[in-house]
Amino acid sequence: MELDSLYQEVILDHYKNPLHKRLESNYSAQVHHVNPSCGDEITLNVLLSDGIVERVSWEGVGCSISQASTSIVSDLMIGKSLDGALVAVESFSALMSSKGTSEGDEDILEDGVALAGVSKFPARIKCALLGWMAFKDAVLQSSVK
Amino acid sequence: MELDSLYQEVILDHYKNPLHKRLESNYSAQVHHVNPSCGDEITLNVLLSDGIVERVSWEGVGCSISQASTSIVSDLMIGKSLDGALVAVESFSALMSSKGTSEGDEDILEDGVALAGVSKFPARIKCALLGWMAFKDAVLQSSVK
Amino acid sequence: MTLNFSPAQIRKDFPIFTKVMRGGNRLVYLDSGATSQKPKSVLDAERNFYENNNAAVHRGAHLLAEEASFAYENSRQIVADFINAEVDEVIFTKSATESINAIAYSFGNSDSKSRFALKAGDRIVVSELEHHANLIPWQQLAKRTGAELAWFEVSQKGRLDLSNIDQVITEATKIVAITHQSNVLGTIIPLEAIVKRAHQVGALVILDACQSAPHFPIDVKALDVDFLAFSGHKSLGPTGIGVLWGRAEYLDAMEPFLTGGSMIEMVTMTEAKWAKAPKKFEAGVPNMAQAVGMAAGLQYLSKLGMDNVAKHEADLTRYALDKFSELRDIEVIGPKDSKDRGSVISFTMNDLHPHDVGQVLDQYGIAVRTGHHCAWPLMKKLGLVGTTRASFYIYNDEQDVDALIDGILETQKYFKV
Amino acid sequence: MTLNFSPAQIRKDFPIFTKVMRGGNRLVYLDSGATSQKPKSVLDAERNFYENNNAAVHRGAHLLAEEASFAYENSRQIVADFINAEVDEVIFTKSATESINAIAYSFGNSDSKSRFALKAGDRIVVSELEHHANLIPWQQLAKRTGAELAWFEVSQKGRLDLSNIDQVITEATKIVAITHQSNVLGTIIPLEAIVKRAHQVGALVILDACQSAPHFPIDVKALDVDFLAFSGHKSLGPTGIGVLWGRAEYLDAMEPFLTGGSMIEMVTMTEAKWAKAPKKFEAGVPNMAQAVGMAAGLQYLSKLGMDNVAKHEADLTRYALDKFSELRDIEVIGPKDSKDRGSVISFTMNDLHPHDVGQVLDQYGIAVRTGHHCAWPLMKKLGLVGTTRASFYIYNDEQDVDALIDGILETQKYFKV
Ligand SMILES: Cc1ncc(COP(=O)(O)O)c(C=O)c1O
Ligand SMILES: Cc1ncc(COP(=O)(O)O)c(C=O)c1O
Repeated sequence: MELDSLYQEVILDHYKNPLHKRLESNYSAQVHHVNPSCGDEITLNVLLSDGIVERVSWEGVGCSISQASTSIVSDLMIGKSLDGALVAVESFSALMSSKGTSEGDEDILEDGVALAGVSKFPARIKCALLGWMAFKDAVLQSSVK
Repeated sequence: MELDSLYQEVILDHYKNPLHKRLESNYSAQVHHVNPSCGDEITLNVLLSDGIVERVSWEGVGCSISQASTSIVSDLMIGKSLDGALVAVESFSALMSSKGTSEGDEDILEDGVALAGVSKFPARIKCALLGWMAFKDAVLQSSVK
Repeated sequence: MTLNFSPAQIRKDFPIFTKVMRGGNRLVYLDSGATSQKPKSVLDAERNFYENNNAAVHRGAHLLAEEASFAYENSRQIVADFINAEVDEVIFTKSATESINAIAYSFGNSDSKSRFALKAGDRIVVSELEHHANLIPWQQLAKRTGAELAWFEVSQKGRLDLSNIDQVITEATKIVAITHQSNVLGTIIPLEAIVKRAHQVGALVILDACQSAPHFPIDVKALDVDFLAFSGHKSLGPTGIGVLWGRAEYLDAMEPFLTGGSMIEMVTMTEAKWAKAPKKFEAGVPNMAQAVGMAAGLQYLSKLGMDNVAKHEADLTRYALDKFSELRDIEVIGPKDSKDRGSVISFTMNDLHPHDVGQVLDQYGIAVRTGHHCAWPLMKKLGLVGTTRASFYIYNDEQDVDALIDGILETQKYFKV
Repeated sequence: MTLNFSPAQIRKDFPIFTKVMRGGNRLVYLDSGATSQKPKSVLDAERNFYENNNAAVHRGAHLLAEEASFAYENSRQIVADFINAEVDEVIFTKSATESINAIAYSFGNSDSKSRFALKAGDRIVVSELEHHANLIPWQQLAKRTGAELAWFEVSQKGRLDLSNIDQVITEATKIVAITHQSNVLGTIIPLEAIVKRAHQVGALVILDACQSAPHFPIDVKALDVDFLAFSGHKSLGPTGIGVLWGRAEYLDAMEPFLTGGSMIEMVTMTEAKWAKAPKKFEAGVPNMAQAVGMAAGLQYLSKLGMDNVAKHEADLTRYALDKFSELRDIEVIGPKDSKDRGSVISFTMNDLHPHDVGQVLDQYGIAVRTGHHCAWPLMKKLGLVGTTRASFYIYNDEQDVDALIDGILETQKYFKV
């Protein structure tokens, strides 16, 4: 079924057991992003030190796609350099606008490629991007501090 | 030609030689009416005394229909009682909304029946009514004084 | 079911129902609360206008201009008849949203001596049920004028709480702007009591009829409100058209909103005098084809009979509420009985997010709305992030409800909840 | 004539040209300055939207909502490409009139520290050429804020007098709102000099492109203006749709105009935060089908090539002006040469009133516009009660001009002048 390309097992797992979903008090930037068309909200903390993403933690409400995607991005980014993190965000954005023509680069995105199917459902792309855009915002804020 | 029902000889005559088209200083009410969609303007003076329309005079710019119609109404009304004048205005209004089905009451409207054809040209009805509405307004203002 | 009322027959008049949806399914359209589908007669009326009568109205002596003017003004008459109004009281806007903003801006444009002017100390009353379209314009007007915004609360059962009506609608109240039927919960509000109290204190009542005018008979004289707004696109009509109705005496006295061509009596470089209503409120070349299309939509409804439409929807809602009550882990948000409620049913399912529910339903060709439904304050009040909403109209029948119920069961299965 | 540019061929794409007019005549449509006719592709695009993709945009996870959103946003891209703008800089309104009012109200809503706020001592500049739509909103804004309204004058030849440009656009000037091409005289204004001076003093330039965007290539980057407005219905598109273009940095900083659904980021009972442009300026369910139709109209024009459209109209105007110059007792009002003028020709005849001229022409199937053309101050300045106006577009050709000339002669004969 077409739906299965959207709701991969990996995604449902992340949705049911989201990673790093508990705001840590130790952070260099905190952001709050919302998706006004559906009301999804997320608060995300990033701790960047010496150009390395040390910690990512978050809290929020949203659909399975936005929750899973935020779980994936937070886990993926920990330990990456600022540059490496931004490359991954770009790679994910490109995947989301691929209209189902790309499978995503697993070396860069790891579990993130499970979200490839979202690109075939235009209304859900912003759900998948919510956590990534929040992360990008937070990490850039940290880097200029 | 269809046009001839609009531009009767009587109308073209009134248009070329409009009656009472020179504002008299002796009046009981003066009104200024415009037709905003085409810019036609008219100033009209009425002298009502003892319930009789003694004088009607006017000045203004407009198309042949509005000019002729104002000429006709001003000449028609002089000498009429207030009530008779209002009856004539009503009769003319009814004629204008007749969509070409009425020929008008010549006993009441005299030359005014020449405007019957206007009722088939919806965009011109307000041209024909301009002078009549101005007269009605003025005579009513006079009567409450 | 209502005698002679056949949704299956009606669907044949709506071209979109031949569309093949995801998974090869037929369209089960349960999103008329957002926008209705359009019958062929509406599309034909619009097209006929463009193909035979298209010209700028009120602006030329030529035949097309005459015909366009007639078509446009005739549409106004049809709208007036639909809500039992006088023809000059009907203003065409682009949407209900514009209609409501038009009133708010017009009041804001009043000079301080006008009866429409607001100042610090005055009060504007809304409710927690409002769609953003009937909330934010009043927030803004309050902000601009210094007036205070107050509101009726909503109970957990989804009813308006009028117990404190005299404290909400105080003597200082100038405006009561309220929705006739909630677009989220289906609740029909106790309008009579509100109008009575509002008029007692001399306040004007503005009714957001977006969710009522398309669904049951509306008579502005009987309702005794002062202004009313609704949209064409929710009433079988085209997009890009709405109606603002107002009492003649108020429209006469009010300031215009949009200014420009066709709404003037006289213009110089520094000043302008306004034409009479409705022209005063219709600046520019109007949405003529949309007015014609909207009128055709209302005629379609009138032919069915608005009483029959209302009865059909009430029957269907009762049927659906019964079915819902048998489902496990489904909660209907809002009135669970069919008294004083329209055909909008919001629900939550387990703790699935509405987006996920909607997505699975879509796979079965079922179109529902998910999210906050432009009523964010109401969602917060009820402690929800959103709901899944099914809304019914003339082309829906029991089979559509059954399809929805099956879809809900499949969704629970899919997410293993 | 322009190579491969065939009005006769083009007319076949426009259903209205099969209509039989008064007296059994064919339609000679010379009123595109008021509104253009619509090609089949526009009507089909709108209808296709309703029959296959109709749903509220940006508001649901279902297939129809996805398709509707795509169709609507894709239309925005097509409009953006047409004027060489960024996609998020294009706002759909109901008309150019709304577009201009939107800017004026948005500025009026600014708080006093904003760069868009106006106060006593500030100046707004317009011209005597303006259509009421680009005059009255500024009169009203001036009135509300205490700013002063100043204007460029028009010479008897119908040209804008820029000799005193530095005295008109003073250091106090905040806004210059000006029409690109006069809808009465056809005059194309010397925009470059005005933009240069306006930007020198830090004023914003708002261009009324109603009569230019449909007729010649427009590149907002090259024009270097700050805002631009035009209507769909004059550009082959449906009624009920217009465009407001603005520089991204300004749209970001501006207050919204209409408030309601879909233009927010967050709402409580007392407050709202705005979404980013263009959403911030598009409250409510938008005129989706009209956006799709408008895009189809612009695509029709782009396929012809706007350079070709402009050349065709210039050729036709030259041809018409030549013919007019041979007529007795006919005076062209406005530029008599074809330099810096568009394809709008206003004229007076003997001392016949334009209404009477238009009426006789109508009898021959010729549709012209008569009156003050929503430019009352210009008429007064030129000492006229009105003009008869012929305006040309892609479907007009030399035969139409010849028909007009014949009609003029018949009119003179009819009234024996
Ligand atoms: C120069 C000009 N500006 C503004 C307008 C107003 O456009 P609309 O009526 O489509 O809003 C028009 C046309 O009527 C126009 O010709
Ligand atoms: C109750 C209510 N009010 C106002 C609106 C706004 O209507 P529109 O978006 O057509 O302007 C809607 C629909 O979206 C609604 O349901």
